[in-house]
Amino acid sequence: MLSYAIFSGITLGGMYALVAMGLTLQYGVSRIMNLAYGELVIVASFIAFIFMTTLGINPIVGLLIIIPLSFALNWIIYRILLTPLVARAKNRGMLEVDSILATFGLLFIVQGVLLVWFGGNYYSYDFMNGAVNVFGAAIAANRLVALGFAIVIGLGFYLILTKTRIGTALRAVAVDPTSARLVAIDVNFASCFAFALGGAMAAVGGVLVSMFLTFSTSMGVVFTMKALIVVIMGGVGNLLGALIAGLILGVAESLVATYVDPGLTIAVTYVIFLLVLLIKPSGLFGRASS
Amino acid sequence: MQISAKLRIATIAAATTALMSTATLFGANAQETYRIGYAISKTGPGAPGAATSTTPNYEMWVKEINDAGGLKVGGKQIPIEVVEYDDRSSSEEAVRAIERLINQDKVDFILSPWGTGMNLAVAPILDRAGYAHLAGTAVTDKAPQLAKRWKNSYWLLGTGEQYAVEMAEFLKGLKEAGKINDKVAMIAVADGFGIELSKAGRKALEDRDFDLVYDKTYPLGSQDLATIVNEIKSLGADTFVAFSYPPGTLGLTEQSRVLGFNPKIFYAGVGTAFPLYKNRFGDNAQGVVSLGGASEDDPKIADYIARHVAFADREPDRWASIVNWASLQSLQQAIERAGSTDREAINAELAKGGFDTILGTYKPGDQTFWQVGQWQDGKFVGVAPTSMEGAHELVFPKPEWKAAQ
Amino acid sequence: MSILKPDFIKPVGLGAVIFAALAFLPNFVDNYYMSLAISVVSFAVLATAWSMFSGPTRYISLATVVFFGIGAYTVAVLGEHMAFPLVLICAALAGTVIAVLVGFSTLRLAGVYFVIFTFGLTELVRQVVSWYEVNVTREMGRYVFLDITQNDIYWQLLALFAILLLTGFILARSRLGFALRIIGEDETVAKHCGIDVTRVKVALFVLSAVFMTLTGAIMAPRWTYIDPVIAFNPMLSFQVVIMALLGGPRRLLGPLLGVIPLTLLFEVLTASFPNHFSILLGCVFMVIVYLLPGGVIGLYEKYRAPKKRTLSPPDGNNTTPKSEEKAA
Amino acid sequence: MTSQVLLSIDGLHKAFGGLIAVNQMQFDVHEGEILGLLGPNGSGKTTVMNLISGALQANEGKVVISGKDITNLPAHKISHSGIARTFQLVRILPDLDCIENIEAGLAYRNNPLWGDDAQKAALDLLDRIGLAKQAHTPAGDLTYIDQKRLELGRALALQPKLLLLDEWLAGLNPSELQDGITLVRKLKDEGLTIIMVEHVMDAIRSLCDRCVVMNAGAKIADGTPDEVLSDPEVVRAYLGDSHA
Repeated sequence: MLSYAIFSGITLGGMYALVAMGLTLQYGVSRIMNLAYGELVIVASFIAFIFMTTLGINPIVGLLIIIPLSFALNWIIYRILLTPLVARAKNRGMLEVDSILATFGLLFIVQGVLLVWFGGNYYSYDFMNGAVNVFGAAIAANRLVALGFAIVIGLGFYLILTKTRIGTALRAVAVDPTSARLVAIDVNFASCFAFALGGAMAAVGGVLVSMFLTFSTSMGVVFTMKALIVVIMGGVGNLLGALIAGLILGVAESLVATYVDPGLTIAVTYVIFLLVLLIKPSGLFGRASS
Repeated sequence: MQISAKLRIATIAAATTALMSTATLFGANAQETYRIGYAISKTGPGAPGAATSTTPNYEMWVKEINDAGGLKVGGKQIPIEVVEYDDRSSSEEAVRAIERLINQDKVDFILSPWGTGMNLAVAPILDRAGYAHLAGTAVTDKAPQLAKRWKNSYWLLGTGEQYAVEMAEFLKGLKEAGKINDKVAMIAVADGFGIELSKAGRKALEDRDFDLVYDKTYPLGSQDLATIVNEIKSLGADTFVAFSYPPGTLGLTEQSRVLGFNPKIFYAGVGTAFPLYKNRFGDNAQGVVSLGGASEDDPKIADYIARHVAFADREPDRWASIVNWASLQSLQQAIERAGSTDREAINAELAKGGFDTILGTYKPGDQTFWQVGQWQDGKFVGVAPTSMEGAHELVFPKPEWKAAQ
Repeated sequence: MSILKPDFIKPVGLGAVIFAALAFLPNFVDNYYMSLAISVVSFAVLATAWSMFSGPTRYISLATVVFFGIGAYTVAVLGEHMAFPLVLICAALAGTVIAVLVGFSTLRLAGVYFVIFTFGLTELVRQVVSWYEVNVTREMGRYVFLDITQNDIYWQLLALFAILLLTGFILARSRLGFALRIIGEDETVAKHCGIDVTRVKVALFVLSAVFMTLTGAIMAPRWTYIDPVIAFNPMLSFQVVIMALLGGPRRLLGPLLGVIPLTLLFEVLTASFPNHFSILLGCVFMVIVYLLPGGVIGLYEKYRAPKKRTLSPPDGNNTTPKSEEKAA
Repeated sequence: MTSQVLLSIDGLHKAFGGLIAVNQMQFDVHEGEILGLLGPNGSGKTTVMNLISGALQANEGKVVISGKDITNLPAHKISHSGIARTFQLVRILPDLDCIENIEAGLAYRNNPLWGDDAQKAALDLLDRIGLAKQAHTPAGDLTYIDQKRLELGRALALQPKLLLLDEWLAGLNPSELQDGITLVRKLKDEGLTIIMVEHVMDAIRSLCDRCVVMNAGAKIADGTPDEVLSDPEVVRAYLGDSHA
């Protein structure tokens, strides 16, 4: 029972991390508090649904199309919608408030468009639902795939960010855009790149999640909230932190469901989150704020 | 600061003019139409439910009547005109939208919103303004009292208790026939619906000497219920009852299949009777039990389903949609029987009942529909009350899950 | 402070006359306009109460609906067991207790962390209330059958708004209000001037929360049925923030200037474009953010962290305290 | 130095992460004296001021004023025990006018003033620091020196026993500096005890009764201005080893 609870918690946590990692880039590097993030996740879910049901393209293969597509879309969003805000913001706080308001508007637009196209109904499809036996626990294959993606993206980008030139540039922008500019880093480009990359990650999350969750046009905000919690808990801009925070939440939920009361699973998420905020506001792996 | 103050005033002015123009647009028109209004959750948490059980039926009903030339009222044919709003799944919006329909749009009849909360929020207003209220998607234990409190209100889906009792009674029969053991594992979504049903179910099952080996709730919106299923699997219950909502219903089914949890009776909640369920699980839906049901052998029902598919490009759900459709048929006949668009006269006709609908001879509020249904060969058929005409034999035990791709 | 000064009597008297006139509104308009009026007044109370705390301190709280929901729930639980005024008192007490707890634990968080904390708090409270109802009372949806008419609700809200404005008016002239302004300007200076910053903030947080709680309590009978999803709808918090920010949270009557146009605009959009409401609402938001920098951004400039104040000359469009007082 | 000890600091220690900013500081301040706190940039002077005034919490050590232990009390309580300060980067309340800036100091002290009394007291004080004419000007619109005056005025409004001036004379032109020195001397004559962090040597020589010199967080000299300024270790600290 315990090993099952932990393992299913890990797959659950992998999903949380997967959905959150894009936001941690968007917020951490580009400093855009993107409230429309969950809608972007859902858009990818719907695209995967169409691929699967009408075009007969398997969603994993579909990623090859969806990733560049969402990267481009997010690039455009940043260039057109967010650059003016970045340009006029005098400081980080102002950009935060501005981006909250602007992406809040974007949230409604995306949701409204989805609603016109897909209606309010629930959607779900069947893909890779076969059970896989892992250490004696039966887990759906699609969830393992999501977990795998989460780990690969989390570790992979952690390495890219820490070991490569562009990674160093992105981190420099995350820490201090003004100084980054002084050492000849193109901050605008880096921010835009990070935002688009985050958007592409969101799309990956959306595609994978759509394989095992029932979704509807109004569910985006659920993902935004989960992602926010994971991002803040893991430390803003820290992909590895997001991965670990996601796993912690997943395992905690799973353990509470097994040993305490499944009715408290969501409550426990928020309790852990609020405790982390109170004890270490910069997150488990965040830099202490000055 | 100066500029922005001016802009603000301009915004207010623009808003006010726009408001007044819409008011006149809808307020002053006198041509012969029967004006039907409704405010329903097009966005927010209630949207998926409304889009499944309610909105397509409303739209299809209006279209079919107008295609036929309109309502036949006293020798004339009056087309229906629709005023619709989005209550955004908020009680406050629903209240205001209904007030708008009554006072601004002055509609002739108001169709019900989706969900228990919304229907209760608008009920007193409809009652005060003298509108009948055919609450098509509210399950509440107070249904009988509510019908008395607001005399033109009809609580079409009845109480949670009736579903729970009917299910318990049905299970009792199986237990007495020695087909299932006395162990039942029950979970419910932590929402008004889930709690009412589980409360009634708990009592009904215990009264019939069942042993509730698992009795917990899960939070609204949660879809990851694998740990619950895994725990229940080890408890040796032949019967699994979930008073769940659609995302949870699908999640539970999926995770039961993955974990190979295959109780003899697998009862899942709202969403099971949705076409989505069949599309999603295909053959694996076979044998799954839930609330609702449809006499799909009945040509009227079969015809309704076919028309619904043609109109909305998907099947109706086999529970609320059917009841909703019967109530809409009743409304049409009530208007035509009254021979006028006079609200009082129509309300009086509605109260008399005796309408010819897909549920047979029907009076709004009648609970003469299936309380327990089961997926059998791609159809969600009624199995209880067993006394009802056309009751199917239960497919028992539930067949083994088939492996997914 | 002398209550009898003319600069006190005049605005208060004028306000009293306006409110007395507004109380006769139900005699002139139909139920629809009354429900619209209720919407305007309830948001006016919420946005003004929100600004009372968040305006000077620059804390953007998304916990509005926590208190609003607690008020609504108190009515659902106690409504049929005691007289309505007593229920309101209980609601205010419940709001106070929660606000004190939340205030002392969270007000040391700054910036976006506070925003997200209050956001999370809404969800937590909703989950805890759900769990409590499910496991302890076994009564999830609650019915509120009270003989309170729409007009009663309007009058109560109007009275609440009047009390709130009066409170705000007096506050602006009190030591407490002055302390809050100093904190808003520079928290470090405030501390070194002998102000117990935490206590002042908590006091204001509680005061603002009590008004939010009462709004929820007054509105509850309107819905007949209350469950946690209805009572704790996070959209409400966002709406309040947007309205207050648009109007101007640092003046007593500022939020009202955001509430009236936005409520009417939402109403027009809902009424005219039921199927495209979301898209249009989104566009309106964008327009506000991009095209009204004078109205919105000018205000946000004040939301920057007070600690970062440097010697640079103050922005020309900052309103002076004098004009703020005149606005009251 | 026969007068009583007003403030006594003992074993004060403060580290930021691995960096020790203040290391076992110890000194006394006597009633009515002006103590200069000197040292090169980054030697921990401002940190000491912040520890005394409660802006920072010490890791170890004691701060005692008039026999009362105020170590690590919150800033507003320290303010109530009779310590007022100005800041290295001047901190006025820019959107408030001058009267209100002073009232900020009057309204929350031990025997607070409010309403007409506060107004009157604020005007008196503005007059005393030479800002009477700007009473209704927003503080943000003042010139740099006037902002510094105003900040001092606010500190004085608190009726402190001990005044902490953190580079209050820095950045003034020669004539402003003379005005500033005169003002501080007047305060001393009125019986106020002052600790001043300062780099302006003229001011130190003409104002300070005694100086404490810090380097790398520790005290390296304590004595009259002339004594400490000729101390070889002080010279080394300021100018580096080669000049010793």
